[in-house]
Amino acid sequence: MQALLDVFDIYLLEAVINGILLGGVLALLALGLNLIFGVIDVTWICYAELVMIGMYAMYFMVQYYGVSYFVAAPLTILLVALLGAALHYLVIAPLLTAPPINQLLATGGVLFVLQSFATVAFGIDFRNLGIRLPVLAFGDMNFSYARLLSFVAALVGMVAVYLFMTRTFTGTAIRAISQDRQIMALMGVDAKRIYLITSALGGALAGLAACLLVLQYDVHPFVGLSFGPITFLICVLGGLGNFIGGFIAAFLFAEIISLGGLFSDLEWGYVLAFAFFIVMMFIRPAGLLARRR
Amino acid sequence: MLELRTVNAGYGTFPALFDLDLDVKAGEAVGVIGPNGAGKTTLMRVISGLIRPARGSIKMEGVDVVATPAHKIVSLGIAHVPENRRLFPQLTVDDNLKMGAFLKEARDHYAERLEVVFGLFPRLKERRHQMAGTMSGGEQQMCAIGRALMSNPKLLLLDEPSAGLAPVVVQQVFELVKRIRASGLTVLIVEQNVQQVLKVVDRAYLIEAGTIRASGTSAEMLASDTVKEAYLGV
Amino acid sequence: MLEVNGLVKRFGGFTAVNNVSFRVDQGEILGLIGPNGSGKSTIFNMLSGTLAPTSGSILFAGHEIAGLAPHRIINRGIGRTFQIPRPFRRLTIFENVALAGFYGQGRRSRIKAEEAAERSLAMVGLPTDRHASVDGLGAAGLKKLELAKALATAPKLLLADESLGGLDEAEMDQAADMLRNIRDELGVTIIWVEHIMGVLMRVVDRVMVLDHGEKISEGLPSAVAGDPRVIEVYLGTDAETTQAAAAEARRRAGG
Amino acid sequence: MMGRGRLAAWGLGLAALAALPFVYRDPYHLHILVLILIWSFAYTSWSMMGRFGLVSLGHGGFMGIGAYVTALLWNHLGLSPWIGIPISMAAAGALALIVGYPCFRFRITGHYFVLVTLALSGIVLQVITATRDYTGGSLGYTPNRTSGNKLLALQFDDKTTWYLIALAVWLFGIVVWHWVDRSMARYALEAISEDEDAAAAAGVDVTAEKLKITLLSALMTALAGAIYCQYQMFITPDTVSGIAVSLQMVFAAIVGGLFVSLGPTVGAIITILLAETLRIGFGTQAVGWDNLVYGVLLVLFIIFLPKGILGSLLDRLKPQRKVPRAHEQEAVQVVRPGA
Repeated sequence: MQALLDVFDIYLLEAVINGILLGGVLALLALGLNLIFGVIDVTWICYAELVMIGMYAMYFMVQYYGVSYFVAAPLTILLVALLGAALHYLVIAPLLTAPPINQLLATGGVLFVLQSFATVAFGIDFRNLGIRLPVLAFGDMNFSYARLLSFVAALVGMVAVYLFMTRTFTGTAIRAISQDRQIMALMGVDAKRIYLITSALGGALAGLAACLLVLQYDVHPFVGLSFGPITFLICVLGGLGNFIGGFIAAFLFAEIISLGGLFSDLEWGYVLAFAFFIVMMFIRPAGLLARRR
Repeated sequence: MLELRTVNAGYGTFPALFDLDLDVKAGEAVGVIGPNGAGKTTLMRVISGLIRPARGSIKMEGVDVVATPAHKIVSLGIAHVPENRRLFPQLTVDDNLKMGAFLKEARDHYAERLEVVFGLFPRLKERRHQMAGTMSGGEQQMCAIGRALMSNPKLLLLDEPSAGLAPVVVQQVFELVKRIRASGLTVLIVEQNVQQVLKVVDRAYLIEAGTIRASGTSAEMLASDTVKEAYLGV
Repeated sequence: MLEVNGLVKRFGGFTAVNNVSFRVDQGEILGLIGPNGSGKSTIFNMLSGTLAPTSGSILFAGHEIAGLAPHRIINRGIGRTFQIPRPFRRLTIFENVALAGFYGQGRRSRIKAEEAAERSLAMVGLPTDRHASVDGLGAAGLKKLELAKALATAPKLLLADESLGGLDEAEMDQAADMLRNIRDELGVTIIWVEHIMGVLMRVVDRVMVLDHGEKISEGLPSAVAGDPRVIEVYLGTDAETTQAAAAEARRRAGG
Repeated sequence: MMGRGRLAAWGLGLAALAALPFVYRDPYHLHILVLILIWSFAYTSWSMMGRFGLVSLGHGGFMGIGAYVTALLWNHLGLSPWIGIPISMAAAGALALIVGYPCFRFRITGHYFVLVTLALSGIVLQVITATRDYTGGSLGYTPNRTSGNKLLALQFDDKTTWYLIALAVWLFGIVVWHWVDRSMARYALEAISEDEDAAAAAGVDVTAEKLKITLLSALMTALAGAIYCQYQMFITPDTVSGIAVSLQMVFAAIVGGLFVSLGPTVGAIITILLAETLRIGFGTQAVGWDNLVYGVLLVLFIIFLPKGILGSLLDRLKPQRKVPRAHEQEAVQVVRPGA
């Protein structure tokens, strides 16, 4: 009996820690979405699909052309950043004066395009890098290096964004524009340029997430569907555009998914997370960190 | 320096300014007074490009302001301190000032300008790492003016600097305006607080329901019945 | 008919309305004035249910209505207009008003709603043509539409928010007459927020002045215009000139 | 509202449509027609709320529930679809209310609403996949063939029967659309979609009105899912649920035109014919190509033709009606003076 309890506790602890590790990547994704929403006031429904394209880029560079992982990663980040900028330039910019819903739906169209592009170009097979990182045994618990590495890299990525946002004029403008869009012109800021930079930055974050997720998951055209919805829930719960709220919500959801997955399949973890989300909407309708009126 | 001719402007189908003429000469301090909703704030917004006039011309030192993209108007030397200060509440004082120096030219002289602003408002230097939204109303007004001065403007537009402030602070704010005047800057100031503003400006316009009702030197305006009527309706 | 006691509204740490009490009697037109940010709109929003008060009570016809949802308050007989007209552009003028007649009166009848719409449109002088589009209306027309919408809800109390903004002088007088007609002919009690003092002072029975969320003066228009505290709020804080202006205002009001 | 001439045109058109399978019996073409009718009904159901700015991406979820609950009840409990369909509709309706109530009550609109509903259809997909022991997961699911009463099992081998059923269901959708269009509820919902505060100030119970139309739309969408399942006798999570299906609904409704009753039908005709053409044109390689074209078209439509093909066409035909719709209104930034 005692032995059983011990084992259970160990698994629980392992799940908790895995949850934290998962939270890092989710927080990265939430940060990218929040950044774009906060600045441009538009949500990229196809955000997870940008990640998927990034994962394919990694797969082909590393697996097909034999490029080193650490060379491929920055190239992928750059590629997805360009993709983000292109998305803004081609789809969002022409719709800037249109109702926000139209912008949102247009990115839904892009989701279709990216998914089917991947299907056409790469087929529906599941592919992986073929890199099998060792597993770290700690007591009776096992953690994959892939997850640890992802967690650390995600943190580094977020710190880099933080430094950019606080140290540079452009970064300061990005933070300012989400607080008061209307007076930016008085500061001499060309909002359109900031939008483009932010889109590239959001894309870069998706690119970084792609480099990390490809270590843990197989890539296929619909892989975005397995973490896209959860990212949206995180952002809504944390308050769209609220970086800190998104950060906290990411870890909250990661724990729920990880612990839910402990007792059943991972999918049930998602269901649990959604149920939790609905309950939270009743308790804190304006988002996790919002002050109650 | 600044010249407005038959300016008409509004919000959507909602007109706020009718055929408005206004001049500001270099070195002057000009006041615009008038009751709430008269169109004073609209006037400021039209000059700084936040809204575009439906008709009429605006020239800054001969340059066509209407044809200049909104974000480039600052580089013509016009800095606008908006109504209600409109600081970025969740940025520090430093970051707010940094935004004021976003322009390429200003960025190059960032350190110098910071010195100038801190020289004018030593209090800001003490508070430089504080979130702008957490400061008192008077300090926020200092920060808003400081932010506008960071771009090294020739013309400062002040929109209701005393609005929402306690009477003691209002006195301080007008002291600030005097200090700015003394530094040689041209100022166009919109105010409801007629008595106070007429003490710091050379000339003033009375604007009511979107049109100029009267104009004259401060002394003339102080004595004017039209002004009192516009405010009290008796 | 309306009795407000100790009304308070805080947003975070900011107190927008601080302990305001007042009453409005049947058939009265009460003017509500004060500088920008003095809390006029916040009071309106609480009376109409758009905002829930932090504390305090609002008794309407003897019933507590503080914190009720807007549609319930409308159904009890408090109609409102908005400062900036908020027409529904995807509906015709007639549909705009019929909508208010249908949902605003509590009893749901399409026929009655359409009758109410015709009456209200006629009252404010807008065409009762069923296909006329909102887009053809200018500033004055939109203001009238606001008023017609509010009237179609068959209000006992009308909250009129700056009915004069954006109008020229002739239109202002017309709008003021209209408000008075609504009171005289329909017996509707009115609370009127306005910036254009000249017109307001001529029409209202009583004035209440707000500053920084507090009531600073209340009474007959002539008395309020002479109140030194009101003059201070409107003209500035210089003591000597304030006194002079007050004396001047009293003299004029008396004469 | 409806002129005598238009009524006659509708009557004539319907009679022709009903007579069609007795004159023309090509099974493949009838199959395409049935698909078009069922999907038209689904798209019409979506547009009932979509036209009022309530852009839901959760309808894939409702459709999936309609299809899977009906089939599961039949296979596991032997419950006839005649009972199973109402139950599945009730389930979808309940879910719509559970998600809709907090959204509407707490003013979750625009982006937030889209994202929440998007997550909803994502989660329904996950659940269908997760319960693979019952639903067959992503491999798909087949209702058991009946050996007894076909009417009771709602299973017919005959395409003509299905065509008539689909036609009736489609017509039902169009009738409901017109019924809403002519009701006071339309005024209220148009008003809500423009300005919730002003609508409330006109006495509209915003939350209740939104919930009503959401419930109606979800119930109809679940019905579409169930009918689709009974007709195809094979469903997979990807074809009846999930984000892709939700987006497909939005796309078709937009392509056809959101604001006219036949818009979603036109959208269904265009999208299904396009998909079939591409499928035949590319053969087995078609996988993905049709969606690729869909996606590109969707983006182009939103940018250049936000009123859809039918909507724009009708606009051109009768230029006197120039009431701008929300999706084409210029976003005028209303800066309130003195606020």
